[in-house]
Amino acid sequence: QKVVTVGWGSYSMDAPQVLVASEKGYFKEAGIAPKLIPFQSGREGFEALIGGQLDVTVMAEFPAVVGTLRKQPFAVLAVLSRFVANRLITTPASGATDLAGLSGKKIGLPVGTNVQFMVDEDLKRAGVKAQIVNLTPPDLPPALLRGDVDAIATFPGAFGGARRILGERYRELPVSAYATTFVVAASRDFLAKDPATTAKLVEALVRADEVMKSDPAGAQDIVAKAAGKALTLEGIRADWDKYRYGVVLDGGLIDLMVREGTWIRERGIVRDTEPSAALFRSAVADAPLKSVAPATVTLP
Amino acid sequence: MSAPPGETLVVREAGGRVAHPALPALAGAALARLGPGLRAALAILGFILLWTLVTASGLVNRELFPSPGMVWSAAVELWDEGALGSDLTASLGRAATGFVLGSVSGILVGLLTARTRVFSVALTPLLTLLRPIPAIALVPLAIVWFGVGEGSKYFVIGYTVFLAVWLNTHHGAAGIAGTYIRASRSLGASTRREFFEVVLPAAAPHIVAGLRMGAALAFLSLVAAELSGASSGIGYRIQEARQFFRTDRLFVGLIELGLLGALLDVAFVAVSRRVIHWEH
Amino acid sequence: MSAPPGETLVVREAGGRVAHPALPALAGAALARLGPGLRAALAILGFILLWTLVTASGLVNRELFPSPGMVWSAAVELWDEGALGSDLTASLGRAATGFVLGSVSGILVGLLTARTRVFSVALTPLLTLLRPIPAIALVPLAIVWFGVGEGSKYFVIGYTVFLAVWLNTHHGAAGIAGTYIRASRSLGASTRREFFEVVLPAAAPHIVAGLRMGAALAFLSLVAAELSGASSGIGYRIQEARQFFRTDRLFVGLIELGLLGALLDVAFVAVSRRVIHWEH
Amino acid sequence: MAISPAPCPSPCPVPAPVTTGRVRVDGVAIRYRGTGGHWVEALAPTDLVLEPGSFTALVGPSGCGKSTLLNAVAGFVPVQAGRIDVDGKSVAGPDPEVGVVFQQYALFPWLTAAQNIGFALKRFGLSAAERRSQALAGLAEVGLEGRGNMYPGQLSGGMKQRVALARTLASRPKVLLMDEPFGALDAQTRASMHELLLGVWEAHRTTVLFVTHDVDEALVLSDRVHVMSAGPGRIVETLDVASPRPRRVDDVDATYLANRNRIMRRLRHAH
Amino acid sequence: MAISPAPCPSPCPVPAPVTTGRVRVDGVAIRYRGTGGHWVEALAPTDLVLEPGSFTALVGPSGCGKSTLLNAVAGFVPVQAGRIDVDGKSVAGPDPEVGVVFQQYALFPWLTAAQNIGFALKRFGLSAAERRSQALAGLAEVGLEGRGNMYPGQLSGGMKQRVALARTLASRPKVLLMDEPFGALDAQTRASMHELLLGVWEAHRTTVLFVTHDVDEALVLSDRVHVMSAGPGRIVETLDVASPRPRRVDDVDATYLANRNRIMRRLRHAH
Ligand SMILES: Nc1ncnc2c1ncn2[C@@H]1O[C@H](COP(=O)(O)OP(=O)(O)OP(=O)(O)O)[C@@H](O)[C@H]1O
Ligand SMILES: Nc1ncnc2c1ncn2[C@@H]1O[C@H](COP(=O)(O)OP(=O)(O)OP(=O)(O)O)[C@@H](O)[C@H]1O
Ligand SMILES: [Mg+2]
Ligand SMILES: [Mg+2]
Repeated sequence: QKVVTVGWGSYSMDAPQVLVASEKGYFKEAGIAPKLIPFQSGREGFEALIGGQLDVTVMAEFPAVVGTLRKQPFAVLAVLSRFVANRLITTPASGATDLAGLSGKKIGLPVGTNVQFMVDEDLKRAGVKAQIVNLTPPDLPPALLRGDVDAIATFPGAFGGARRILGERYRELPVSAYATTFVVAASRDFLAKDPATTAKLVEALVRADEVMKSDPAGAQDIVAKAAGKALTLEGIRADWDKYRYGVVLDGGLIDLMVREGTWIRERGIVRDTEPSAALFRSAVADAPLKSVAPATVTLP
Repeated sequence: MSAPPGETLVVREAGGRVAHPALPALAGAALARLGPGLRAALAILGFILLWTLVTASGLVNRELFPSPGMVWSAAVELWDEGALGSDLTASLGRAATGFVLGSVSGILVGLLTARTRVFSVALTPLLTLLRPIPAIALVPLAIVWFGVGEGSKYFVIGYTVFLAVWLNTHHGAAGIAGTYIRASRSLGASTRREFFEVVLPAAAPHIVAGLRMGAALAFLSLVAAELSGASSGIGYRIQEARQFFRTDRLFVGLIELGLLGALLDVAFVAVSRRVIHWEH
Repeated sequence: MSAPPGETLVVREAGGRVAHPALPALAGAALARLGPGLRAALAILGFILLWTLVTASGLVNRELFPSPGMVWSAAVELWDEGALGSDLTASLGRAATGFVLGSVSGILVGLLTARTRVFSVALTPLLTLLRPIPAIALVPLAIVWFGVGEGSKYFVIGYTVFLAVWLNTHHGAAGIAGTYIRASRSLGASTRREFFEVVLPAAAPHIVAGLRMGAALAFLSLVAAELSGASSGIGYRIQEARQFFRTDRLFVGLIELGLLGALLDVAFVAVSRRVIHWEH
Repeated sequence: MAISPAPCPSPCPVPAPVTTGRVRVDGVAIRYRGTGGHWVEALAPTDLVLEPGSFTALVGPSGCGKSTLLNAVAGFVPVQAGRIDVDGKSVAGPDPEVGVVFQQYALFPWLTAAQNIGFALKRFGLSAAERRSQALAGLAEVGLEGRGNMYPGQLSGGMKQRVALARTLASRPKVLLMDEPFGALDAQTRASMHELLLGVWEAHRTTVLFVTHDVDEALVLSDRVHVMSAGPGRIVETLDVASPRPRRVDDVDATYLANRNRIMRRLRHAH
Repeated sequence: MAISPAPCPSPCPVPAPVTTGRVRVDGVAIRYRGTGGHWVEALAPTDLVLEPGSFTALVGPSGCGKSTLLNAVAGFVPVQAGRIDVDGKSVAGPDPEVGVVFQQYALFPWLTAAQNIGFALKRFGLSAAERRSQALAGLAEVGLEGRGNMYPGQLSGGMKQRVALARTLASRPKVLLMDEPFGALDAQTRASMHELLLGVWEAHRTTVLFVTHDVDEALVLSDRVHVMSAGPGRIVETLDVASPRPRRVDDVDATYLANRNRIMRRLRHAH
């Protein structure tokens, strides 16, 4: 059994393939013993990957964009899911029923993340100016509850908690079609040293993905079991459709990375590299996925 | 340093100058007769009562400011989950390892900088610049440098412990009374004997004071260390509680930290009184 | 507490007992002749040289462990953005406000617990339990209780400052030499005069020591306070650098903290020497 | 360090008889609560009278209860039995009428020499300027002209004790209690302090109770010496010193020597 | 606290003449670097000879350079001019042949009384058991039988100084330097220490240099008294004390008194 260290967070819904493949024994069959190491955020898992502490990690696409711009030695192996139900959360007290209603108001979100990218893009599109307040995810709902901010934007996994805290005051504001794209990435070292294991790992995820499509209820049970008290089966069922699951590598990923890269560059903090499609394409290693499921690779 | 505890009171009684020797003074005299343990218990009981009253009054949102009863239930819940025990084991193990690493290096570097001018000149400015940098600011670097496992946690804890122990050891070993050194030399002790039989024990009270501070700091930096890459431990549990808005569980974590830290300190003082018996 | 700095060396030279009075001793003697400022500068230059060599050697990933040149460029970049100045203003303002709040309350509570038994009995156990709870563990509660604005930051900073100042004030005011009190009373001073003209100045050296520690802690808790709800400040900038993998900018933040903290301490010692002039 | 001149021009004027400052210690016994909770008998029932304007020394080995007795007269320590009167008024606590000079000076280090004396003057409700000028006059009396702005930390041990003496006198006590005031000074400084103290005493004529374990000091200074012994503390011998004043430490006579040998022998057997 | 008996049974046996422990101080001058960087003249060029087995006292006011001279002989302080020989060998640093007893005892508080003495015995390469028994014998010599396991913190000032004396003697010095060893003790304890010291000295017959500012102490103990004066430190008078031994503090004679008055007067004008 080959031990592979995997960076992991509260991704039960974002990347159920990992849980399903584990539970179904696909990793074991592939001769892999994944060791899940928990992190508070994808960012930290990515830091550990770069520091050589992890072989692969699960995260949203944003750290991968920054890492590519900063020329870090890693590669995206595959997209696992896309969260298509992003919303701003607000309360009746804000009086806002759409984005325009937030003009001149305060929006709390974690600065320097895909959430900020999402909100920025939407505000720009709607021609609305609002004040951004930097908050860590756990602080968002209490800040909204206290009225310190008028709306909040958060990561997919945090909607449930926000709903619980806000109770009947919980309101959602629709936002654009930005989909948080969860990927699995590997360090260049791991890729170079053990391409075969990488491919087997991706294959196990692909097999799990197929199970999720053919037997969603079974997959939901597995997720509920693995997530323990953090998620209920009902909650999982209710939110299942907010994700588009599928182990793929497609042009949409590159498009999103270019948009985010451009946005980051405009913010002026990372400006040494041109955020071109070619750059981000080079940060994706499609060989493993191509070798097990060539049809899912539709990169330009 | 402090006057014998009884004396001030005697003076006060004799002085008879207190304008209104009313409630506080009388209560004080009554309290003086209780043992210190009993007094502390009384104070804590009083505080819990106050806390209960505040939360029962409805003035505060109990989701955000839980009552003692809610906190107790959360503690029982954590106990039933087995989390309380495993958190304690994990956190104490980390704190202990970080403490040992930090204090051993702190003592060694402190003795070097105190007794050898070259090291003092080379290291003291750097260590002085490090002191205002909090452990939490080093967490990102720690993950990258020392890994996601226990390594980075030991680093973060050890770092704060090291600084405290170094500082105290340095001052202790640099400030040894000249007569001890003179006595040792004029009694024919070699440099080696001078170091092990005079410098070390003479600096020991300061080293132990540094270790005590280091033990407290190991505890204080635990939460920062467990912010990342941990799946158990009191710090992790506090983060988890925060993620799920379980303020009651968060309070359990805070109280655990307070109690453990205080107990540890009491134990440390008791042990060090035996080690540095001549100081008392 | 410490021997006059020159003396140990004299003894050593006179003793002639150092087995190998080789390089360290000679270098030490040479260094002794430089001023302390020059020595510190030399040490820091040496460290920067070492750092440059390590990063130039290619043994480390320079994105994760930037060279001094990269850090310097990042500092220039931050300066050009205007972030350096505004961060400083924001952080110093927060640290100062938290410091004032924490130290005023710390002095008041410390005087109360030291001089009135009822308060001592009621508050000391609670404060002892609070001490092992780190500021960072209170951030979630601070946000819930004081909002995401500056209030919660003042609370987090003020909390750590308070504990240090309280502890020192308490020990200082409780340990006043009995003869001062006796002298004051037998010279006919009232309780009020005794408090303001004897207890306060007699405790002042300890209070000032507490304030110094508090100032250091205000700085140390800045990063924890600015983790959330800030959009400027050194702590915020460190977080931002982390989000964008700008280790070089993160280093700028760390160095800012180190330099500012060290400078602040030097300034504090200089001022307090004047205030507590009779202690030197 | 110049020594102040002889205490009075010769021939000495006969001082007016002093009538206040009579101290009566009547069957006073004192116990302390020891560490184990049990009681330590510090002073067995003791009687003592200090005549107005007299100078009395208390000598005895360490721990025999000298300070305890003095602190009781000062009102610092409550008595378990008996009573202490000053001019017929029972002592209930510290009182500026009974001044104390401590071995460790007890000057307030945060105040200048003049401010220290000013501290004692505050109770008279003077203006700041009057306080200042009286404080400077007090300093001049103990030979410290021009030192008003110095802090205690800048003064030598002997100078500190002069300031402490001036401060205590500033509160115009009728009784002056001194607990080994010169114990921390070297022998030469001590000798000059003796001359100074006697000069000041001749001028103020307060009743003095002086604690020391230095027999020479007791003999040079006092009219009467009480020798104490420990376990529990009590007075074992009383001796009147008749040598004429002013006395000189560097020119002592045979009576002095006899007294000295007698007390020394008493002390050898007292502990 | 029992005082040890008279130093030798009477009639005293005539001690064998002592031949080692001759100290020669030849034109020794010492300066210190002051705070401002300029030099402080602590000792003007000074000559001094201590005969083998003699007991010499150095008296003088505070700051006159007594400790400086003693520390130079001990090898603690380098000399700027002149040289110091012990039995013809130049002093280059601390040496166990030249033992020192400090005012602040300098006992190691982390060692028991016996271990403190054992510290001095280590250089002889004895077994632990031999060290222990010699240490206990040393303690017995200073009247501290059965106190071997007590820590310095548990001993009174006088007992501490006895242990310190025993420790220094344990390293078998030819010269014994004592810097105000009894300055912190009360007068009664000091008197009993004098008898003890003289007894020990008669037994060991080391050369003793004894610094004090107490004239009585110097006269009771020594064969010869050097009076020092400050600014810069120098010897201003030397006086041989011929009174027969054993001397008793509580039974002094007229010669004693004459010497005492003479030194006292010298000191008054010396500072
Ligand atoms: N506050 C106290 N608590 C308990 N015991 C005390 C206290 N003060 C003094 N004693 C004890 O009372 C006895 C007499 O002490 P006191 O200080 O009066 O002696 P003294 O003659 O002044 O000694 P010294 O010459 O050392 O100053 C001693 O045994 C001492 O230990
Ligand atoms: N390490 C030192 N550095 C600078 N000056 C010193 C040092 N040691 C002593 N002195 C100065 O040298 C002079 C002589 O000091 P020394 O200690 O020898 O006097 P002393 O006669 O022993 O005084 P005391 O009776 O107070 O012990 C004093 O003026 C003192 O201030
Ligand atoms: Mg006393
Ligand atoms: Mg001296």
